[in-house]
Amino acid sequence: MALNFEQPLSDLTKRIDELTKLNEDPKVNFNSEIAALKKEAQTMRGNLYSKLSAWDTVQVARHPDRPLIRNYIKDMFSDFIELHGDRCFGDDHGIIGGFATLGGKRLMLIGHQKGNSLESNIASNFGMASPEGYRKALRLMKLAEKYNLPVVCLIDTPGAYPGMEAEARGQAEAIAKNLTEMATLEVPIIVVVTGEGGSGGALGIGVGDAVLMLANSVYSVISPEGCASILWRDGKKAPEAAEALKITADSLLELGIVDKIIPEPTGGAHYDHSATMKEVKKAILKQLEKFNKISTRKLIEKRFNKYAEIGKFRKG
Amino acid sequence: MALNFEQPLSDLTKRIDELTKLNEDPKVNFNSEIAALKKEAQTMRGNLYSKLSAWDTVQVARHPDRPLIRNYIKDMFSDFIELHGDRCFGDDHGIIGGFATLGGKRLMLIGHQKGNSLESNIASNFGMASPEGYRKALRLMKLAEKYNLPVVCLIDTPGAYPGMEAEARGQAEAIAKNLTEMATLEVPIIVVVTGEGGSGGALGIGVGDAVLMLANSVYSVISPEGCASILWRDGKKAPEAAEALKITADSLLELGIVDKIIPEPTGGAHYDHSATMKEVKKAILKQLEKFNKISTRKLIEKRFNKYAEIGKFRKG
Amino acid sequence: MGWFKKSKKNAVQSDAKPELWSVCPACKAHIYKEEWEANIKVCPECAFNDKLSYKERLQLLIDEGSFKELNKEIKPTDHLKFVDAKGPYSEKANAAITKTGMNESIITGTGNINNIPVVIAVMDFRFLGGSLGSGTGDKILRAAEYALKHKRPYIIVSASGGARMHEGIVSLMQMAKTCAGIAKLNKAKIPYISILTHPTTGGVSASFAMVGDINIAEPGTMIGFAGRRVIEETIKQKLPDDFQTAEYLLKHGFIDKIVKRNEMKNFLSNVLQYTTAK
Amino acid sequence: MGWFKKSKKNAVQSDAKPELWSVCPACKAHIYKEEWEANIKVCPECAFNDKLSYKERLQLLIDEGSFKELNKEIKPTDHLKFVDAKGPYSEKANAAITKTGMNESIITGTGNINNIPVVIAVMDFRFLGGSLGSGTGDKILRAAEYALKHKRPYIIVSASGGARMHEGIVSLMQMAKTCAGIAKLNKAKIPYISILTHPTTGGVSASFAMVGDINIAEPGTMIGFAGRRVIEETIKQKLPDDFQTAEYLLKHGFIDKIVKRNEMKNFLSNVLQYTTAK
Ligand SMILES: [Zn+2]
Ligand SMILES: [Zn+2]
Repeated sequence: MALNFEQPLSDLTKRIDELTKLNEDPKVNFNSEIAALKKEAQTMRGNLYSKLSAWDTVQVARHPDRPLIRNYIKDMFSDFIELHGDRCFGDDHGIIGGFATLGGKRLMLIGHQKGNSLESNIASNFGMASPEGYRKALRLMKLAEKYNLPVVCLIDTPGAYPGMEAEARGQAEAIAKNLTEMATLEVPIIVVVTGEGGSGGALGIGVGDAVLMLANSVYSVISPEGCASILWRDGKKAPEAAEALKITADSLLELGIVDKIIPEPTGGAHYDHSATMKEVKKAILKQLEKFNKISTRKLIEKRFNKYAEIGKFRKG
Repeated sequence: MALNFEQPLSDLTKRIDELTKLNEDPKVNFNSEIAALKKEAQTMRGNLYSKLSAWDTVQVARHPDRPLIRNYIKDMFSDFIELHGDRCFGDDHGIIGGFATLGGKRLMLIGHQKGNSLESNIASNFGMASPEGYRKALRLMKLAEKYNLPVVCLIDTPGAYPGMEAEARGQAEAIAKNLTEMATLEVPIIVVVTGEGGSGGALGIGVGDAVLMLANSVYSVISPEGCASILWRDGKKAPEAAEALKITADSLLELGIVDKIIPEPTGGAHYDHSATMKEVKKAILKQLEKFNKISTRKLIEKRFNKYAEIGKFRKG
Repeated sequence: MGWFKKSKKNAVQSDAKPELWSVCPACKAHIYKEEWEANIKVCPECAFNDKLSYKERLQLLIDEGSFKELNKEIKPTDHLKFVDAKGPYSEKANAAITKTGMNESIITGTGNINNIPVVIAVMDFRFLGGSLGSGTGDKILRAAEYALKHKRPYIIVSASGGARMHEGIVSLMQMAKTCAGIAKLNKAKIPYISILTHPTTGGVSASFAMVGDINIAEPGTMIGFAGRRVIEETIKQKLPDDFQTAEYLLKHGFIDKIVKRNEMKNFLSNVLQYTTAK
Repeated sequence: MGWFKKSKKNAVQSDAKPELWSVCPACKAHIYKEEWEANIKVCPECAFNDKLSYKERLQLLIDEGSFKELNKEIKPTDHLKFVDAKGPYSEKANAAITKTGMNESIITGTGNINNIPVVIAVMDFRFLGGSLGSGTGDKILRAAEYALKHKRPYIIVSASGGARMHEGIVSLMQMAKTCAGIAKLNKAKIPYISILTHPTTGGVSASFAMVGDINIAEPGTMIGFAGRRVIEETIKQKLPDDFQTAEYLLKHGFIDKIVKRNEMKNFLSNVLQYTTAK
């Protein structure tokens, strides 16, 4: 699937494909033309991805081929034992979790589960978690605390599910409780925004000692569309809203919300899963090593101070 | 309402009432006859209640006029602030709880809520709690722990509600979690069986540092009717089962399950609420005083040892 | 209950002298302004509890003369240099300051409730819809730290549409920041009571407002995470009338008690007897 | 799933030589005894996991030769001098001992799971329906204390109809007693894994079996607090076919994972890698 801003690149790729097909005929030889076009495509990809607008980045962050938690589980972690249920009402599929191993390091993995097909999206409610998802996440974090395992949270959600049942069963309470409990959880929490960081639904598993973002992921208090329809009274102004909300990794690093940006391959994470995961893995392991050395008391104190600093009022 | 074994007493009382009515006629004077009959009734009441069978006691424990939690709240506690909800799914009416004051002493009161009319019984599900009731109870106990308030639990239930929804929402889990958490709750827990102590549904708020029983209350692993229909294959053998199960306060004291028996007035608690409550109040305050002096570490250790001793295997 | 769905049958028609009348936002009844104020903005027709200013709220809850404000100087900060269709956020914030006489959407301070010393924070919906800006979050956290230091019970009266979009992600993070403050109080066993007033929604409902040791609401208060319209669009069905009311949340287990406005102060001091019992 | 509701269409008719056949308790299929045993009593027709004896269970889970029993001498105690229509409990208990070769409804001990040392307790339904007697509870608690002392993960395999009526209130109190043991493990951060096998009901489901750090069940296991018949009588309606199956409980959030019998040992040792990670 080609995104809007990728159109020229997509056209070029199509020509390369056509030429490659023609080239199968032994009577012709387009080798040099193909090589030239490929080079051009590579340059174009570099150019396009070097100057993405905030709204472009939203499209990349939502790309259906972008690595999802199931891809990370399959290809980046060497082991995963899924654990189900909130021990109270149900087993949400919008957030999943379990024991996982990364580079030989054992941890508790928790993350939003988006789908990449209609079927898988319906099964996981498009990555929009219900209260049971947040409560399962908290249960697993408490289990990690008991077993002294670090927690890794992968964030990728349009937001918490805005459904009647979700409200009735305490969407607000579930998120609020997680924010409170995560503040003093006695093991390191490493958060990685891998795609969409959608508001409270993201933050509900997003309080951590380090918050990392993939270069083309976004993290926002409200969707650009939602913001545009409220503040611009026109949902079509989403690109303007996206710009104004400062939701890209660069801006968030500058604002002190994000601790590190994880680079993506030219062409975006969806263009090269394996290169992406290599970087994500490296980044997580580095953080685990860093926080592993810190005493529990110090860890929680640092975490508290980190959040106390965000938006701290300064005169003038 | 007269219980079966109270029939002779009931007949006598009727005669006294009739005679008293006739006595209104100034032309007659039955004063001495009435006084004699009243004395006889008093003696008879004493005799009847001095030799209750286990099955009789079950009837007394289930008497609709027996003081219920609402009566204790109204007449024994000087203040009650009900707190609602399990912060997860609902607000059960089979178990209620809140801040309460007894003899100037502040505490967290939790108890089963039976009704004494069809309407009030339906509203509180006949004192059969749902998982939300046990979860609310646990939440309030944790709140008591935060505020360093002792917990007082009044037990009066036929058992946990055996409904489809209750099973689906984890009746077993809710009770099990309470048993586990109550074992290490860092404030004193005083349990009083005031009426029916029905199996796991009673125990779910019944783990404590002291377990007291009103003299005519019962506490059992299964209802006599249920036991009879399984082990005697005949529900009508309930009186035999009641005897065999040793469910009266005397037997339970002997077995080391109960720490103290709270005396009831002659004629049972339903015959004189105020006298009953005086005794219950005295007994609870005594226990509160006792456990108030003990350090938290010691308190939990003693509580653990108390349960470890129950049914501890001894050779021979 | 359907606070906002009642018919207007009780509405007094009052074309003349509109300055004499208040209109209930819930049932649209027209009430004599004098009666409305005397009834502390509780509708005599439908019992709806309308919004109060922070001054009215403090007057209602705090012993006269005992309130001392903390961190009054904290104002909104325009972290994003945010400009929307209506102009810059900084101008909007300044206008709110001028309009309300407040520096932020919340007032924090110390005071007594029937002689019991507390730390209290009161949100005011007039200030940018009671939205959770960084100044708001910062004041909530600082007041929590004050309560911690002085071992005083902490009370927050919420009234908010949620996060403040104009401060973007910095606003979102105030949810985590305020909850971190509450977590500290929990660890230190300092009481924290949350009072939810109309309306308490979005990011405020999903953070400090919902994690009180005791959650109290006024009758009819709208409380919820997602907006009613968004939910109806998502699930393609109409919601029940009482959806997201305090009464609905009580039934679903998230509110400890619904307390009438004129009984709130005494209720609080009663509760505080237990939180500070020794 | 409706394990116990399947039609008998797959049932092999086998009038001849009944000693050669096993009958699946769930779908009533007749399976060659040899196949049945080779398949560790998992029905090839409906995948139902039938009850195992403690010996079979230990063989399935514990490294050969590594099991060492603890507290073997603990037997039922007749606290109530209980006599029912069929006679004294003490005789019934003695008969169970003779029949099963066990002293109680549970075996406890130490052993290795793929070389990881654990403390394990295995209930056996053959002994008075796996009921929770005082001996059972005492063994569970003592094994928990052993696990605590030696800092070993604790695993309980449940299979029980619930409390043992013949021991009355003393049996009920074993629920509190065993959970007190689990509470101690929690405080000391010692792993506790609960394996629920067919059936795990009543007082056992409402105590130690349901509060594992991780609750694992075998496919088709019946798990519930109240009996199906009692519930149907109470609510006057039919229950869904899959009611109180492991699959139903997974969906409702109470089971972490359903694990097939032949994968259980490796699953456990995988999980144990995480519980003992440093
Ligand atoms: Zn009104
Ligand atoms: Zn079968």
